[in-house]
Amino acid sequence: MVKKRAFGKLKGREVMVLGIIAAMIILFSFLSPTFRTYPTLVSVLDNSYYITLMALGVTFPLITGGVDLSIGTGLVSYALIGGYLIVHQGVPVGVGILACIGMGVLIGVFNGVLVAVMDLPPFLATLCTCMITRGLGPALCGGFGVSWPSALSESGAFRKIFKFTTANGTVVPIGIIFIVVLVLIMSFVLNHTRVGRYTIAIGSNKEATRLAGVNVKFYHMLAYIISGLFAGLAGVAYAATYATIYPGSGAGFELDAIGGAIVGGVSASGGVGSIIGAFLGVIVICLMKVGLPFIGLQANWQQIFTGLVLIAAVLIDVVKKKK
Amino acid sequence: MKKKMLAILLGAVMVLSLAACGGGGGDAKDDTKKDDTKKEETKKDDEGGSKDGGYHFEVIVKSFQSTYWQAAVIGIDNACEELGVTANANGPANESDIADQIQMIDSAIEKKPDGIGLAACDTNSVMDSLTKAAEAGIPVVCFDTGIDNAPEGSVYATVATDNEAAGACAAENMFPVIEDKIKAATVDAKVRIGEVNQDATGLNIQQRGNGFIVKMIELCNGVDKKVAVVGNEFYVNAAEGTVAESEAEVIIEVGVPAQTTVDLASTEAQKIMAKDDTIAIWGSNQTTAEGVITANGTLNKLSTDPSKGIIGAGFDAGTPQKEAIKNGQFIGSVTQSPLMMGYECIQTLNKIAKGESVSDIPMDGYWYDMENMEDDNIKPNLYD
Amino acid sequence: MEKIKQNALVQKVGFNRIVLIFVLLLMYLMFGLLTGGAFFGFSRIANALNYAYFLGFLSLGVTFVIATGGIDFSIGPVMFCCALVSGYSLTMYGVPMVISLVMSVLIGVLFGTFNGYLVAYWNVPPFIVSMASMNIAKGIAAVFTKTQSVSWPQSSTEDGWYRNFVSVNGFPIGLIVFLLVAVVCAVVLNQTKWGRYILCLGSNEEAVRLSGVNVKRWKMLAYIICGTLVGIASIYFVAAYTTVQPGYGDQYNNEAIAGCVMGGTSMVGGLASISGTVIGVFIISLLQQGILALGFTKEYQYIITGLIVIAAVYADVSARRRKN
Amino acid sequence: MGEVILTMKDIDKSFPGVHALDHVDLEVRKGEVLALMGENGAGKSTLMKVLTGIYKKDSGTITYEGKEVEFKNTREAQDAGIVIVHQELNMLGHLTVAQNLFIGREFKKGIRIDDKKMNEEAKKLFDRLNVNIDPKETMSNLTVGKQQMCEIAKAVSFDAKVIIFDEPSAALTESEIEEMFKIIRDLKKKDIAMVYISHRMDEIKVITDRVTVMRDGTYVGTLITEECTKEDIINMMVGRVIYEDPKTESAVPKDAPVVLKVEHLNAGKMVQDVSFELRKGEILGFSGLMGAGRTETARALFGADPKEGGDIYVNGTKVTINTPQDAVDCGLGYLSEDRKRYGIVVQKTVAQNTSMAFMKNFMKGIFIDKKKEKDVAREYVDALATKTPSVEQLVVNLSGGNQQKVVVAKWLARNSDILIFDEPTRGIDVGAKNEIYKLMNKLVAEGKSIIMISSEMTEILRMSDRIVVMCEGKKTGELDIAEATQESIMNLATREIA
Repeated sequence: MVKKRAFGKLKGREVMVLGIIAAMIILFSFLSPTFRTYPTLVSVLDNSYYITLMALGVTFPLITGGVDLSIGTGLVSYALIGGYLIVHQGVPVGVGILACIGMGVLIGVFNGVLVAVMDLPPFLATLCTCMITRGLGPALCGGFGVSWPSALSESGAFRKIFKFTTANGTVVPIGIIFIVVLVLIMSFVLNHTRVGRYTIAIGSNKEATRLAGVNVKFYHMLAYIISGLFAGLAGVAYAATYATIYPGSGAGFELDAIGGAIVGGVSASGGVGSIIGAFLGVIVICLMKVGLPFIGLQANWQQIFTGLVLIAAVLIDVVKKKK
Repeated sequence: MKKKMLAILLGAVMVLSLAACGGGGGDAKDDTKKDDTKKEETKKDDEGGSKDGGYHFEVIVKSFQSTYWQAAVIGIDNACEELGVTANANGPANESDIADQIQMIDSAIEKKPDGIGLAACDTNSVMDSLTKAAEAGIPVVCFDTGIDNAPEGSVYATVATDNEAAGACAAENMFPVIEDKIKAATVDAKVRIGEVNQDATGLNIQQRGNGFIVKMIELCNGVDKKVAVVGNEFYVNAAEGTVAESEAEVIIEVGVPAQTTVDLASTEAQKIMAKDDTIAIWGSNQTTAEGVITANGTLNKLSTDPSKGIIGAGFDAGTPQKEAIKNGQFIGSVTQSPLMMGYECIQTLNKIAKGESVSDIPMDGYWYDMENMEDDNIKPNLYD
Repeated sequence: MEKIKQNALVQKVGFNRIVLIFVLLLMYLMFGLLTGGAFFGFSRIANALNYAYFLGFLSLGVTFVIATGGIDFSIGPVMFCCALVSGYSLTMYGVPMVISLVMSVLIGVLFGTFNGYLVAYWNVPPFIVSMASMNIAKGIAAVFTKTQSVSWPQSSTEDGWYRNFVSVNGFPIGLIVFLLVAVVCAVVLNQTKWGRYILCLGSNEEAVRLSGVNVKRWKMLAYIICGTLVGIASIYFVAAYTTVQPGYGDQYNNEAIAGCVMGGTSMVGGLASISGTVIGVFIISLLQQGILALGFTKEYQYIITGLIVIAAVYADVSARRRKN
Repeated sequence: MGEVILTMKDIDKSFPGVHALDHVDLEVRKGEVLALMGENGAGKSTLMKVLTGIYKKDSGTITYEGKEVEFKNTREAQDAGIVIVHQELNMLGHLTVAQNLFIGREFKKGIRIDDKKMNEEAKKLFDRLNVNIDPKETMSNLTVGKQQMCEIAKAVSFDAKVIIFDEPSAALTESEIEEMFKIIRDLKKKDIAMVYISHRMDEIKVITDRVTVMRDGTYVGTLITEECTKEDIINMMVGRVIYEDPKTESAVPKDAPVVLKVEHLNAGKMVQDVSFELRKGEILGFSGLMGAGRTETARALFGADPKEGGDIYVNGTKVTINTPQDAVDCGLGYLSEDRKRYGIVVQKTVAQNTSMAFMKNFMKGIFIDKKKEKDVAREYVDALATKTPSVEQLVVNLSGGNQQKVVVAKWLARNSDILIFDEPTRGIDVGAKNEIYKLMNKLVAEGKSIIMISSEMTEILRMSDRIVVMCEGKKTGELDIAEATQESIMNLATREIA
């Protein structure tokens, strides 16, 4: 109880992940002097935006007991289409961004129909969508990479949503504000609105939820639409952070996001999970991505560690349940 | 009942999707034609009867991922237009999809074109396919990437950049800017030169990376400074004439991202740029160069003035790099001539088809910076 | 329709498989006509086959895992890891060819054991284990090879004999090996205790456990079988494509799982058909070849494969719903 | 007697191949509890599903409060005041009690769900029903009985005029059932009409006013509860008298060898220091209330769940049982109460299920001897009189009683001498029940020994030679059948609670 009060509304798992984050930061700072600098912090954040956004969205399907594997290839595909419209068709940047998000929602609806209406296993259905989105972007845009307008150009203002450079050259990662606001909003949605309540209910017992008179199909679908929407937002974030969108990439992004969510305590079998947890979990993954190279490990070690951390995170749950 | 359902559904979907593939695919083909081969079409109408026209070539590029290949395709189109031939370009989704590319080559051989232009993703894995092409009597011209040890009689000519020279070119142009700093370096106050290399996979990529390192070592030794190479083990082992890290005055650090994506490349770049003794950094291809630019978005350390920050340089072109040079983040970059390579590839194929003798065409890597970007011999190669 | 289904022969072969074969032939015919006959040649088939074997082995392997109600989508990267680690040992450390080949398979077995152990003995969800071992496989491969690609010996070299596994002078040895392995898999799945337990525990694990069966062992076995086949797949991959690069391999997961599911193996476990998987794989690779022959880029193949698998799964799901 | 609130007339409903309801009538009055009885498959649940809009009727009329109605889904029925309390608990384990109560009709403040108000309302509701449950507790932390109370409270909270209880007592302890009856009596006073579906004759006599009996999808008749006997009702349900008297003395000789001895078995809170003996040819009844730890004892004994301590002797030799595998090797067999989850593999054939526990015996080299498998399965199908078209039938297509027989066959094929029957007749209709009883008697006559866990007092008294009674994880007594009565068992079963 004392612990509960000390950390306000955070749950045990979230406190634990916070602890891990702190430990990692201390360890990395101790081992690498260059790590404990302001720019590194910014770059961890930079790397985390699109993954966090994906994680916020994919938490909903995960809580319903499903999964959305299409977000990784999806976000690249949406960003490609948005960029294509801006660069090659000359539409205003705002419209391009909307197109990017809109495509995400559209694929979300598609996933939702497959899973909620047609009753396909979510894993397989979204695996198929993953393939489809992988082909879709390049197919629509002629297969070439696209560079969204750069920060310095006139129409590149959208990049400043995430990063603002002051006159004296200091970089302000205002994207984090944007992310925190979204985390709070989605946390509210999950815990205090019908959408969230029914998402948890579906993950807990879909049939019972249906018998309670809830329009299960709609809310089940909505979980995937939310996931798609955030994949679209992640597409914008990715385009804003990195120079060029390359078709054919993106496979594997979803694993960072899903892995982060799971490290943060979202259950792979549904019903359990928090947005804050997912967010913190993603930070762990990103710290590893950015931090491990700093302490002198080759980039590839990061993958091995990510795998091990993921198993460790789940094993904690398994062992706890055994007790 | 169950099975009936299955039968009907599966059958229907197959038919539908194939129809969609036919129809939708048709649209897409139209699109690509509009983009890539429109001129070729009109040209054919005009000079359809010309004697040396009418050949058809298959071209297989590494992928359509980067705009580099877009430029190559333009070059191919230009040549087609001039010669009144047709060419069909295809490539895998990703430069790493070796397997897909081989299937494409075999598929191209099946079509029995008058020649094949090939930019191989991997030089070793295409050997069997090249043998098949030779057996089928289809001439192959390699462009962008040369293939050593190609089977006898398969590759007629190579139109490729000398990657080692191109890498060295970057080192040569970078060195004068940081020369003073290197001269001032001591064992206790080392200076660090970073190189972010695309994965140490393809031979040409290794050559390029090594070309830079070898040249840089040579230049540093020229001013009596000892060099150590650290980072990716492949390059560390490949480097000659180096000393242990503790004895060196100059350190060349090579970072290789786990995959060639911008996000991973930028992490590698950040790692190097965050170090206080880093004086210069080079990205060895379009993706890694963009990784350096992305990293700078956070660190803001790049400058054209060695006293103010880190000297940056890149490779290939693309909008982000061109802008980085224009606004003083990069001192310059090395471009190959994808456009010319594509053009020369078709020219060569055409000559072979006509029975003329051909020879290898080495292409240069050009150093470009703010001054010469608009020059006539440079500008066409600086694709977006 | 009912009459056809009552036919003894049809019942024996299985109606679903007949439908699949029909679909396969239909597609072949269609591609043939669309390409103006260019698709019909023998060399085209031989080509398609050479490139299909590795996918076939992956699919066979993952069939066992899916039969237990699990999933393994680390198979692609693990296959690359096998080929990279053993190939690097071969080219850099001079390990003899035979040992390298054995190593490939062993590494596959090792990953299978690792996955199976975590899934069976620690109850970690298969989905998570796949994600983890996918990362680990990529990481190990890259660390071991120092992020270099590895090219296996050409057929002309002394060590090139391993390519005979695929074909000798155009004679498709690979096909024979693949079908043999498929037959062995089918026998294991349907005629032995292993397969019986794997299928039963996919259907109702707890009931099997309470029958006094060591379910953990059999569950792990399914993953080990999968790992073994992934190891074999890696040999067929390099024999067809020579070079492997670290950091990749994901794309083959989808294709392998697609082939398996299309063949009628149910994602909820307990139902699996090896012959279905074999036909499923042929459909997938025919699609791949056909789309290439029509001159379309890879993207269209992704899209169409995705749609077709959705249709196949929907047929399966709706048929089962009807039954209940 | 109140006025008629709901009339169903001439309700007809067919599924492919089954005429589920054949012109059934039903009449419910305000302020009464109407028992709806019938064997499994008689059409009780189907009728209720037609009423609440889960199924669409083929013909017939439903008149509710004087108007003809047809509900499209449960939601519409709920809104009109007809609510079902389901047999399977429809709880959402991850949500709190209050969130469960108001799922689908949350109180809102703008777009925000007003959890505070929901908790208050839930508290009020529980106070009114006199139950003590914290609305903020997570549902999965409640006992099954408490969860059932929540279901009832939820039904009440709809301002229901008609509440249908579908086997509500199946999972409740005696005291919880008593508590539930109190609520039902309260509701009666408020003029609410209730339909009570149950197999338990005793409850029917206690709580209901009238009994409507169905058989094979048809309406048989309606009786006034007070005026009829159990036998009357059973006769209407099955069309023949099958009620049997309790066993009066043990059939096992006093000197029969002890085949299983369990000493000081411990496994968590539910199994504390349990010791007992089982003799050859004996049926040892395990009685107690729901949650007394009987199933847990059996599972711990069988190695299905980990145990903390205790010695087990089979035929006088001490054995170690850590996994079901060990248990099976010692000759034990376990027939779970939840067949579908723990007993059979429904998607496999009768033959495959029969051979499952003893594959070793069905091998020819490394291959399965499918012929032998089928032959053996056929033997047991005949011996146990399992009704199945063939041994290659998928078990999913068999009825509950026949599925149970397949599980028995599995253990017999394994030569298991000690069989643990956990609630052997749960969910099995009266006719099939008798067959299972006959089978058990036949097995012990052949020298097998049986441990039978049962919550039905009549079953315990009818079948057992000796009775072990448990309460809250402890063995509270052991009775010989000669001295056992309902009262003496109940005394022991509630000993710890007082």
